[in-house]
Amino acid sequence: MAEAARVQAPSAQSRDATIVLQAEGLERSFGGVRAVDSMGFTLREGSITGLIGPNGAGKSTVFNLVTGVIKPQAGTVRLFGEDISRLPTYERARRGMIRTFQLSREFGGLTVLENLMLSPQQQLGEKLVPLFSAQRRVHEAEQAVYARALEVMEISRLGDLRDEYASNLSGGQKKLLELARTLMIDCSVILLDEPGAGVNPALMTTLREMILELNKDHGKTFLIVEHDMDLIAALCDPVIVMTEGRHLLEAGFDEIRKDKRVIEAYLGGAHDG
Amino acid sequence: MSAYLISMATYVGFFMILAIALNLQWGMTGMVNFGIAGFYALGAYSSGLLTVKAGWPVGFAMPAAAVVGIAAGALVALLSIRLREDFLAIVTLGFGELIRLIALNEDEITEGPRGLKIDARPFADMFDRTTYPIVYLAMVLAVVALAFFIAERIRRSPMGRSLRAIREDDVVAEVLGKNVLRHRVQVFAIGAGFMGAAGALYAHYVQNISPEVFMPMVAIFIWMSVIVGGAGNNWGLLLGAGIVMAILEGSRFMGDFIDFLDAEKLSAIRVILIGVLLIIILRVRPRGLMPEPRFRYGRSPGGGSSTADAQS
Amino acid sequence: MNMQLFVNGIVNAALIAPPAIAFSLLFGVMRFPNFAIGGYITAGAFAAYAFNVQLGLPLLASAVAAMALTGFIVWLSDIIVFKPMRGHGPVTLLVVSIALTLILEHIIRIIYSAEVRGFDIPLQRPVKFAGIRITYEQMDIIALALAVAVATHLLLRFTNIGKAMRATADNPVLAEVRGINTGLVIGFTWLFCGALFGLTGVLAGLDLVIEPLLGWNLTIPIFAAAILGGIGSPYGAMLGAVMVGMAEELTVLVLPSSYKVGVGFMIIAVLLLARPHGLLGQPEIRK
Amino acid sequence: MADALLKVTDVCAGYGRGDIIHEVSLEAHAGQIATIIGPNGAGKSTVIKTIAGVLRRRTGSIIVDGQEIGGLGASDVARRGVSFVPQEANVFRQLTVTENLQMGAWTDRANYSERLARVHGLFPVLKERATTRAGNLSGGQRQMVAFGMALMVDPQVLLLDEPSAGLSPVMVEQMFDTVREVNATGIAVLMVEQNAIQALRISHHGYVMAAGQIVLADNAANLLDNEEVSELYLGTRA
Amino acid sequence: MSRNITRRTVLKSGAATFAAATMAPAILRAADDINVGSLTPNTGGGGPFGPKITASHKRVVELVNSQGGVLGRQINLTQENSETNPESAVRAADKLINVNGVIGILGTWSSSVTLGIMPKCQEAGVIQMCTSSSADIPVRDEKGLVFNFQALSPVWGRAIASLALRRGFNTFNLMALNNDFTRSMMDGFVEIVGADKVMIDPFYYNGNQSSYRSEVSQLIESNPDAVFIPSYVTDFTAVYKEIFRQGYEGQVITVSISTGSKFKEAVGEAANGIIHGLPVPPISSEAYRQYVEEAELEQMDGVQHPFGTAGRDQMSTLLLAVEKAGTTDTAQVAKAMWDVTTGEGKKTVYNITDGLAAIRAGEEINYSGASSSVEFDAEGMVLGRDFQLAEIKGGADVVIERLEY
Repeated sequence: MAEAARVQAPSAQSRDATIVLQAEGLERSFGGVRAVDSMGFTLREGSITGLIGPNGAGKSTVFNLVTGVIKPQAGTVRLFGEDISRLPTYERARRGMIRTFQLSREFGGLTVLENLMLSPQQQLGEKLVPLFSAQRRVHEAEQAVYARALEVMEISRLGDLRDEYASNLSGGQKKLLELARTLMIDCSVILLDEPGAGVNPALMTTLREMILELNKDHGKTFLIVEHDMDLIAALCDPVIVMTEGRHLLEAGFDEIRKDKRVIEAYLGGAHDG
Repeated sequence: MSAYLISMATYVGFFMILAIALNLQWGMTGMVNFGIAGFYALGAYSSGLLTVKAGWPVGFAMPAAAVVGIAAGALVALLSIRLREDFLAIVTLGFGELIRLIALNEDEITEGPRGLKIDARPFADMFDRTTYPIVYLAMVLAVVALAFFIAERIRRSPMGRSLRAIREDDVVAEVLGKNVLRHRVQVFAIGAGFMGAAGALYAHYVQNISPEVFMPMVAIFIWMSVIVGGAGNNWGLLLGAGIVMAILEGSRFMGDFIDFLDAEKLSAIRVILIGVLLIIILRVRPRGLMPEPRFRYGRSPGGGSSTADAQS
Repeated sequence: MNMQLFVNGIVNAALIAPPAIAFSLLFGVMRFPNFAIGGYITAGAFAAYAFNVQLGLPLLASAVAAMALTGFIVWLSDIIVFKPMRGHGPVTLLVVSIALTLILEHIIRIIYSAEVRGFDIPLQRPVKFAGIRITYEQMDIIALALAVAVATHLLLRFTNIGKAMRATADNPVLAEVRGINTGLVIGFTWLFCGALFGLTGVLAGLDLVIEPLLGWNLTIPIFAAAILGGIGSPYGAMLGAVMVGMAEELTVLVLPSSYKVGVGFMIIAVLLLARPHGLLGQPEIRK
Repeated sequence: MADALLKVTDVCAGYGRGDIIHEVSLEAHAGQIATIIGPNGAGKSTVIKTIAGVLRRRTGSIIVDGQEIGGLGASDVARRGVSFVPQEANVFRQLTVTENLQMGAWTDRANYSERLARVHGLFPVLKERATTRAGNLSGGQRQMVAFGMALMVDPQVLLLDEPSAGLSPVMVEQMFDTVREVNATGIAVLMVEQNAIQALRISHHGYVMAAGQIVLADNAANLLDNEEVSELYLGTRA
Repeated sequence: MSRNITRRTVLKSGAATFAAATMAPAILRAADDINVGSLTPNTGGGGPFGPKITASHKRVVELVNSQGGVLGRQINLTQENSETNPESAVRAADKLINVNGVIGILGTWSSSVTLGIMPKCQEAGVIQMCTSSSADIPVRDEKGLVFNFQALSPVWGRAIASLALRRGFNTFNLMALNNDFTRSMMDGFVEIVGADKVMIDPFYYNGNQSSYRSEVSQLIESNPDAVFIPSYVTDFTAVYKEIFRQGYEGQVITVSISTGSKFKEAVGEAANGIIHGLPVPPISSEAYRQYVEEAELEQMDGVQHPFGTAGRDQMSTLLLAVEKAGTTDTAQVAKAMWDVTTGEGKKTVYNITDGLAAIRAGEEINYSGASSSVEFDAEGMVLGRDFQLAEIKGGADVVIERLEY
């Protein structure tokens, strides 16, 4: 199965594809501890890149730095060649970069449907003036969002839960909702922080299919942090390995699983053959 | 008697405007504002001073008070937007106290503790003494309706949805591309504008304002209104404002029945009663008498309406 | 003058540090800012007044009795008011605590009216050295505040109940899972903090005037000290108390004293804008 | 087979109005590992939280070593020799590593230093970082603290809620090794796992849950071989 | 819950509560009574004084009612708490005017409350009687309906200053509670002693502070002969304790309302040596003696009851004026106020019983009160209140000088 999936994934041959996201020299310490230390990487258009490494290697911090949730102490982030290091988080999102969180962060007080309808960016009805001056157009835009939300619910199998408060969903359903939310958004780069954590194997298949579909059919680029090596093996090429806040190596999964340093620090015995 | 009911209804109107504003800021967006009295005072003094000292016609001064409120609200929001809710509580409380201190100490402008006497009243010369209170009430209710309309339109719109998302988790909202800062500043400013307008209406109604009017206690009453009515529900807080005022004023009449209490004990008992009732209501109906409704979209078959239908 | 203001600031700080520590501890366990501290402190002052003036006990004994009684009142307020409302949002509980402080204040009004009162001990003249004036009473207050700080530190760091308090504040569900009876720990926390509020009532009664608004007047400085120190951190609260105490005194050097209250607020605002989580508070990063 | 150390019979529990788990019955035996697997939302965590007393059971009985503990609160359950490691927020972040371990020994402070030595033996890193605040540790080290805390008493029953969640592969292996080691001392282990295959490999018994009920109970090896189970709950990897 | 029901609920509950609360007492009230309102500070800054004013109002009304009322009608007294706060006082006044239909609102104490309710009272033609000292009061009374039983505060300041000068003090510092009453008092004080004798600019502090240390340090830094601190009792007690603790050995001068028996109890022996002044009831007067008896107070040397006595005088003069005017029309009652209080060659009465009897006997009367002889100027401000400076010695007030008018 893992073999089969990897054939479907965009292969490492597309090395010359456009660079979508590029980070250089990212640095960030917390209370004297270097969480991220001159970390850099590039994402190529249409790739699904894995980011793995031991707990505490700084993977989530990299996400936070790239999306602007935390400000880096040094380093630059470029999205489609544009330096976005100084932009606020929402501006980065509007330029097409969306992320999920390791522990699901749904809007608990909103229903599933609302969580989805909320997601499209720059909705006309979110602006104060059109709300009172162009109500008709706001209404039409809202209709379109509604229709799209229904589609997405269909795809993500959340239809039965449409009017349920998101806080009442189970852990796996929340993960699904987070991913479904990104489907609502017209974005080009999706950063997933442990999409598989807490998701049972069956649901994992759905998740994997959704990611592949988004990647192949919609051309979205992914960066995925994950501990589930099956998921990484099935989806990701290349894979970046981080330890102690640094970029250790980047290669295809096959190469990585044979790398001594990686086995020692991260993979352990289960995957060495 | 009816004159009293009319004037109480007018006071309830002031409370309602303030409560709608607080609901917008806190109930819908999650921004704690304990400085209500400050924005209220700012509106009252702006309109009062513009008519008394600058000679503006009241028809210009009152809208100007709303504008001053909006500006101050935007400023406070911009400065303190990253604060946690309990910290925002103390910063806004401090803002309210600062406004009161300025009104108290800059007596060259504000007349300080002796209070500002305001003669100007809108449309006063068009009506006689007995009908004018009704006219004023109508004016206040018109502003309540306007505030309600604006707040309700926002609440049911995609903007309202974003605001509630920000209330739930501002970081995720931002990651999803919502301009959290803009939303918050806008909403806080609109709310503060309502508060300013309420202040102006109050000032020209009582015609005498002094810093002591704008003690933090005002904020507490409005908080009670919103919490008792149901945070996030604009209908609920209208009810809440009515109830709080009814308790405040209704308890005055206890003295007419209970003879053996002296005035001091009676007023203490009134306050105790208000406190106990508040605690009981919150115990029995923790989300208020009318909780925020669940939003359901376009359920009616064929109706195709995608506007939120906020019925529960 | 400036040295005197410095001493004034220290005395202020000594007065608000113990309740700020208690407020912080309580916040740590209960997770909401309890505005009822005003009512608690006033109750403490009047309790001590009753023991000292009405029953004729010596001040020291009255203080101890007042601490015990206030601890009990504060604990009772939890049982009656807050315990049934666990799990409600912090703002709701904050409003409830305001209601509670109004209730306490007015019960005291019914019993004692709004007259000013004082303890049955003579006022002291200061000792002077190096141009500084300070009374023995004020030195006692400072020493007591330090003792409270050290005792709280020792309690939290080295005793089982103190560690259990920290554990419960940190993660109540896990504390329960590890076999800690969090109900008891929370009860003890209320009692302990209540005793500190009682002590504050006594000290404030000595320093200011015993009247129904006594505690309310102290509420904002205490709140400010706790917030400055990073709410929920008792050590920060001590530091916060010193800063607030100093800020209030030094204000007169730059502004009319009628702006004193407001300037305290402004300093808080500026500090919070620079460090949104307080001086010693840690920002929380969620994954 | 000897009587089960932990015997859960027909337990219903849930939050708010509705039940999340319905009439769940299961057993854990001394010196054996039992694992609950199943899809998300099936109620696995709810079962384990109900046994631990974090959530009160509504009906049914929970018997540990012959004594009914259903209806007791978490701290009383802990005193009956049941040690629970929650999935998230399972350390006291503000306390040092050693203080965390002291909290682990809250219900039984006898032999404290021996047990501390034992936990240090299992997780040497906890000795190195004795005075570090648990909140400043990495995820894997925090998991060790959580585990270590649970072992600071001599529990009869160890309840683990997804012990491998969020751990890197090498850490997952270590974690399961430790579970096996602890179990070998005669403790009954009941755990909930997403990482079903690895978990079942070290388990004696397995339970499959779906929609709040136990739908299948068998010994672990049989479950691993069961085609239906692998398709539904283990992924289509085989 | 549907929206319609919701809306109805709002209207229903609001209207019903108000109606229920407000109608009942209106029904209970006999139509023929004369309604009088008492709006006193029972809580807030005036809390220590309000209850005494209220009690005086009540005593006079009960006395009159037991003797058959005024104009043959019973007096119906309604009491409200101003909370020393204009925001709630305005609503209380609203209720007194519109529900209770009072002809006068008596007993307001702080200037902000008196001024705050004035627009409402003026509009409704309701008489106001107060013990407030703001110089704005006569200015804003356009209809001649306001009577002030307290000397305006500049007068206080000037009187205390001249008495202090006679004691030979040369340098002064001034600090005052931040309100209108004390502000104009400081102005009056400075006017008399001369700005050159004031060492630092007079300044204000706010009440309800958690400490007054820095203010006191500032006040005594230059070690003046005397400090003058117009204040209320609550803040003054805290301020004085601090002055004492900071070792100031010059003279402390304040207003007597801050140094009542409770103050002396609260600070103990340290109170000795304070000099305080205020417009005093003519303590040698018959009316004052009667008041002390009525109120069951102990006769004291000092001046302990400035507001209780004023309350007695307010209610007495109002009812006398009603009797005199023969109507409850407020404009006429207001005019009659001067008739019964001011003017020479009339029969002096010291209480309402005698006054009513004299009026009914057709005599012209001049009510001489417990708070002052109660003479009004053309603006309704009390004239010629006795003024006295006392020193606290051995825990009691010893009169050191008196200004009599």
